[in-house]
Amino acid sequence: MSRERAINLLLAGLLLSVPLAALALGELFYITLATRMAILALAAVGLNFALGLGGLVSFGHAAFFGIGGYVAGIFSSHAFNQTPLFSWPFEFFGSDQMPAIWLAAMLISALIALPIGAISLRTAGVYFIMITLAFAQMIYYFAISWPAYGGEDGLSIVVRNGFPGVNTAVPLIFFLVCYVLLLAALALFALVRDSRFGAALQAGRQNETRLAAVGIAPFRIRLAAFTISAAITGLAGALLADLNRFVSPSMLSWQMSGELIVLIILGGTGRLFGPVAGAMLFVLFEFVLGGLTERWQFFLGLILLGVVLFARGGLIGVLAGKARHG
Amino acid sequence: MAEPVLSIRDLRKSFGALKATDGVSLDLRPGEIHALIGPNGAGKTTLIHQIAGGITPDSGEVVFLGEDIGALGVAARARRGLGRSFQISSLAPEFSALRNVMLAVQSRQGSSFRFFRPVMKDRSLTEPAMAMLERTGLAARANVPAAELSHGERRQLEIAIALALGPRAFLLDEPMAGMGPEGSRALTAFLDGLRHEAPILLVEHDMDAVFALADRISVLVYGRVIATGTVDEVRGDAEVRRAYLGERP
Amino acid sequence: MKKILAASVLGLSLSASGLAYAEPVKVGMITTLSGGGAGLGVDVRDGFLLALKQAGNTEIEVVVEDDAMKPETAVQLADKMIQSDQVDILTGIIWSNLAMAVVPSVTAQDKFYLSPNAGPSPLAGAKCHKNYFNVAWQNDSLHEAAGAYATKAGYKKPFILAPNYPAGTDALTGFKRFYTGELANEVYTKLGATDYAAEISQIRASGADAVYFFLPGGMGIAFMKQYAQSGVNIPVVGPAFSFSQDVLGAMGDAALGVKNTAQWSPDLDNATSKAFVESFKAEYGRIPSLYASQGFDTANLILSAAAKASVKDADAFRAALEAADFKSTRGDFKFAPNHHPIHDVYVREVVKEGDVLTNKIVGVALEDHQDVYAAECKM
Amino acid sequence: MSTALIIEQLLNGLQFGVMLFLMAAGLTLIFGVMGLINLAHGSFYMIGAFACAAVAAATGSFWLGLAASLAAAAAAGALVELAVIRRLYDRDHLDQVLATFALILIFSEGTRWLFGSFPLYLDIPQVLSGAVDLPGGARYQLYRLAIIGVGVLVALGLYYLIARTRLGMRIRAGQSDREMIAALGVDIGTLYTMVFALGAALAGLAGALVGALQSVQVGMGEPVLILAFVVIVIGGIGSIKGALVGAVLVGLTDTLGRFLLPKLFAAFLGPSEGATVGAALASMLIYIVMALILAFRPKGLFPATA
Repeated sequence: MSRERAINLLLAGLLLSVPLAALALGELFYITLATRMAILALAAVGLNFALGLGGLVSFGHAAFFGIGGYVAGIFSSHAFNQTPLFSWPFEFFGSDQMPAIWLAAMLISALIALPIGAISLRTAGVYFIMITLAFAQMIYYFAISWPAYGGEDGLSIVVRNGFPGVNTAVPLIFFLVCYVLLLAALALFALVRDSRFGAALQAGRQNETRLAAVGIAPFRIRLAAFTISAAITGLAGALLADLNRFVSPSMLSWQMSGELIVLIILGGTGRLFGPVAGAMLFVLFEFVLGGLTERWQFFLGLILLGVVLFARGGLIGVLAGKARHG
Repeated sequence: MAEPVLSIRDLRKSFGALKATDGVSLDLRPGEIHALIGPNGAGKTTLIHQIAGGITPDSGEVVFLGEDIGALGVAARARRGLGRSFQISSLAPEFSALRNVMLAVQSRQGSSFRFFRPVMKDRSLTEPAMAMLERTGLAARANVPAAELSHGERRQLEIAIALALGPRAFLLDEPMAGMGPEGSRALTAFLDGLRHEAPILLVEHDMDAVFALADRISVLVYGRVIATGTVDEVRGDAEVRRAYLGERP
Repeated sequence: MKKILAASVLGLSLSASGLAYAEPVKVGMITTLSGGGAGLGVDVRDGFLLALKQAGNTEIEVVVEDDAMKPETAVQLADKMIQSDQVDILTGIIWSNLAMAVVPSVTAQDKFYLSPNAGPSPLAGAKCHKNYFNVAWQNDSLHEAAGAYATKAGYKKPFILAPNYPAGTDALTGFKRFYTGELANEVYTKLGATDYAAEISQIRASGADAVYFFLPGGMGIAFMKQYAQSGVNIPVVGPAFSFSQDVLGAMGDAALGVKNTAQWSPDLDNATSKAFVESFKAEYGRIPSLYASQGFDTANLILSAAAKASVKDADAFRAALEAADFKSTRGDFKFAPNHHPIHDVYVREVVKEGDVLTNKIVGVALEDHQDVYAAECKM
Repeated sequence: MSTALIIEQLLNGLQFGVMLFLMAAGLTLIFGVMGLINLAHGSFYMIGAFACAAVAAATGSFWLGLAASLAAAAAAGALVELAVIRRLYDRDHLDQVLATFALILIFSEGTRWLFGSFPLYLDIPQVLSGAVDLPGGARYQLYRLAIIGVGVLVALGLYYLIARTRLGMRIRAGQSDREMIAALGVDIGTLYTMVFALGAALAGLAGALVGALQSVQVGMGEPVLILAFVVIVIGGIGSIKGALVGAVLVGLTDTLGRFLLPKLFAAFLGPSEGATVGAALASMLIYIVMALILAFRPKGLFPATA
C-alpha cells in the first residue's frame, strides 16, 4: 500500500469518526460540522474532475453548487405547499424525497453545464477562468432578482427532505447519507481517472497538442468532464441545502467558486483525496479561528498564504510526497 | 506511377507581411521517404503544421488518400492516418512512456468515452503499446515518466507513438534533432525500414541522414519550394547550392 | 471572537431592579462583525452588551459570533449555538436574508429568536412563529412612514429607487402603500452598485419634486454623496438606514437637511433614551446609532422577561416577552399579535451639532404604527 | 428622452469605463508581463481609497490624500511583489489564485483592523465641485469630467511609457520573451517589482478618485475587481489598448443597459414589473456581452501577439 493510499484511508476514517466521537461526547454540533466537511468535499470532488484531471480551472462552479441547492429548495417547497412546479405536459408537485431531488439536481446542473462548457471551452487559460466566472455571475444576478423563489432572501426548506427507509432528520443519519455519497463519488473519480476517458482527459491537461496529434479531439472529452463535474457539484449543492435547510444566492457567489478551488489546492491538486483533506482543513480552520478571534479571516488568509508558499502540493502533498503517475 | 498518398497543392500562409508558405506544392508517394530541407526560418515547421491541421492555410489544398482534409482538425487528420512527430518533443510529461503510447493505441481502437475499465489492466491497450516500445528500443524504460526520459529517448518515444497510430503516412519533424551520432545512426537505420509501412515526409537538418534515407528531396527557401528531385538532382542544382547549401559551413 | 460574559460572583447581581432571576439565561448572538457590513453588527452588539452591563446582570451569559454576512455561516453558527453552547435565546442578525435562513430552523427547535434588526415580511405574516419576536421593526415600517410623510408634505411626483432584491421591492411597495399619488419613476438598481450617475441623470431629467431611496450600507453613502455633488436640488427622503449614526460620518455634509424616517432618534425626549445616549457615549465614545438602540432594547426585553419567568418554562417566558414590560428607548412600546412592535415612526432631519452630524426629530410620520402582515399571521 | 439625458448617460458610461480602465490597465500589465493572475488587485484599490481618506481627513487636503493613495498603493504593491508574488511566477494559475485570494482576506481584515468597521469620509475637492453646462442642454459634474480627463492622461502616459521609454521597451520585451530580457542583462526582479507597483498605484488612484464619489469601506475593491477582469478578458489579456476599449465598452454597456432596458421592458410589462425585469437583465448584461465576445473571439478583441 502506497503512503498516499494509507493517508486516504486515514482521512476517510477520521471523517467518519468525528460524528461518532461527537455522539459519544454529546457534542451534537460536531456532527453538523463533519456533515459540512463531507458535503464541501463532495462539491470539490466534483470540481476536481474538471480541475484536477482536466486542468480546467473553472471559477464558476458555484453556479452548479447553487443550482443543486435551488433544485432541493424548489422541489421541497412545492412538495410542502402542494403547488405544482409545472403543469404541462403533466402536473408535477416537486418532491421531498432525496433520490428524486439528487437525480434532478445532477441532471439540471449537467444540462446547464453543457452549453456553458461548450462556449467556455472555446477559450483556454485565464480566458477560461474568467468566462466561467462570467456565466456564474449571470446566474447569481438572475437568482438575486428573480422574486419567485425568494431572490436575495433565499428559500427555506421547512422539513429536511427524506430518504426512503431512514430518518434524515437525525443528524448522524444525514451525515452517513452524505458520507456514503462522498465515498461513491471518490470511487467514481478513481475509476474514471484510470479509464480510457481519464487517460485522454489527463493527457489533454498535460499536453493538448499531443492529445490531438494521436487523434483524440480534446474538446469533447473536456466538455464531458465539465458536465460530469457540474453534476456532482450540483448533487453536493442539494445536500448543503438540506443541511442548512436553506438555499440562497450566496451559494452562487464568486467567493463560493473561489472557496471550492481553495479546498482542492489546500488538500492537494490532482489527488484523489485532495478535496477531502482540503474540506476538512478549511472547515476546521474556519471553526477554530472563528471561535478564537474576531479577525479570523486575517489569520485564515495567512494560513492559506503559508500553504501556497511553503506547502506545495497541499496537505496530501506534504504528507505523501510527490505524486506518482502510472 | 502510383497515386500519391499525400499531396499538397499551392498552399499559402502569411503572418502579416511575412509569407511563411508561398505557393507550396509537393506530394508523398507510397513507399518513399520525401525529405524537406531548407535553412532555418524557411517555413518547414509551419508547412508541417498546415498539413497536420494545427495551422489553417490562407489558401490551397491538402489531399490525403484522395480526400481533401483541409476542413478537418488535428485530431480528425490523425485519425485518418497522419502520424506525426514534433520538432520539440511533445509528450504527456507525467505519463509513463507506456501510457504515452497507450494513448495512441486507445485512439486507434476508437472511442475514448469509456469510463470504468482501468487502462493499465486492459491488455488490448498495454500489449500493442509495449510492442511499439520494444520496436523502438524503449521497452526497458516503459514505466518511466516522459518528463524523466533523456532527450534521445523522448525522440524515440515520439516515433513509437506515431507508429502506434498505424498511420498511412508519417510526418516527422526533425526526429534526429539533438540525438548524437550514435542515436542518429540507429534512427536512420530504423526509418529506412519504416518506409515500407508508410511513406515518410521527413523534415531534417542532419544532411547525412537525409542523403542516406531520402528517395526525393524538396528544398524550401523563404516559403517556396525551389527544387524537388532525387538526392543527386538536388545536390547538383545550382540554385540550391547558392540559396541553401552554400550557406552551410 | 467569542465573548462570554461569564457570571461573575461579585455582589453586582443585585441589579437596579433588585430582582433575582428565576433561571440563568444563555443568549447566542449571531451578528455581522467583519466585512463591509460590520458597522451595524458592532452597534447592535455594543448596545446589547451595554444594557446587560447597566443591569449589572450576572445571570445572562452571551455568546457572540460573526456571521460575515453569509447565510450559510449564520445557519452553521445557529446550529452550533443550539447544539453545542445550548443557548436558550438567539438574537443579533442584521440582514433579512440571513434572518430568513436562520429563524425558521431556530423556532422549529423550540428556541426563542429576538430580532434586533431584520424584519422580513414573511416572518411577520404567513411564516410568523410564537417564539419569534421582532424588537426593531417590520421591514416595511420606515418605508411606509416615508410614504406617509411624502403625502403629508404634499409631494406630487416623487422619484423612487431601490436595489433589485426582495427587500428593495418591499421597500418601494411599502412606500407606495402610504403614498398613492403619481410617481416620476420607479427604478431598481443592481444590488451592491456603487455608481449612481445614470440614476441621478434620470432623476434630473424626470421632473420629480422629491426623491425617495432605499439603498442600505455603502450603496446609500455612495448615492447620497453623488447626489449632493451632482447639483440636483430636489429634496431627498430616505429611511433611517442611510442616515443613521454609523454612516453619517462617511456621508459628510452631503446628508445635511435630509428628511428620514425612524422609530428612534438620539434626541428623542424620554428618560430612558437620554440615559442610553449618555451612557453609550461614555462607554464607546460615539453617538449611538439606531441599531445600537435596537440592541439595547432587545437586551432590556430579555432582562424584563427573565425577571418574571424561567426561560425553561417556554409558555411563561413567552408571555413575559409579549408583555414587553421594559423601558424602551422608544418610549411607548408594545407588541402586536404577530410579535412585531407597535410604535411611533418619526421624521428626522440630519443636522450638524458642532462638528458631528446627527439627527433631530421634526415630526411624527405615523402614530402607533402596526405592519400590514399581521393579518396573515396565524399564531 | 431628451438629448441632454442621452449625452449625460454617455458621459456617465465613459466615466465609469475610465475608472475601470485604471483598474484594468494595471491588471493587464501584470498579467502580460509576468503571467500572473492577481485577485488581490481590488485590495490596492481599497488601500488607495483608505489612504486618501485618512490623509485628507488629517490634513484637510484632497490632493495630499491623492498623493498618499498613489504612494500607499505602490508601496503595498511593491511589498506584496517582494514578499509573496515573486515566489509565484513559475507556479500555475491555481497557486496564484489561492495566494492572491488569501491576500484579499489579509488586506480586508487588516484594513478593518486599522481603520475600524465604519465607512470613512472622503469628499471631492472644492475646486472640482459643481457642474458645467454642455451643448445640448446637458449639465455634467465637473469632478466626473476630471476623472475622464485623468483616465485619458493615464492612457496617453501608458502609451508613451510603453512605446517610447526604456522601461517600456523592457516591459514589451518581457511580454514576448522572458528569457530574452534576462539575456539582455535587465534585472528582471526589479522590472517586475516596478511593473507591479505601477499597476497597484493605478488601482490606488482609481480607488481614491472613486472613493470621493462613493463610500470608502472594506470590501469596496472586489466588485470592481470582477468588472476589471471582465474588461481585460474582453479586451485581450496583456493589451493596454484592449483594456481601454474593453473598459469603455463595459462602462457604456452597463450604464446604457441600466438606463434603457427598464424603459424597454416597461413598454410592454408595465412600469413596476418592467423596472424589475429590466433591472435584472441589466445586471447580467455585461456578463452576457463578455460571454458573447469570448464565444466568437476566444482571446478577446485585441489578442496580445506574443
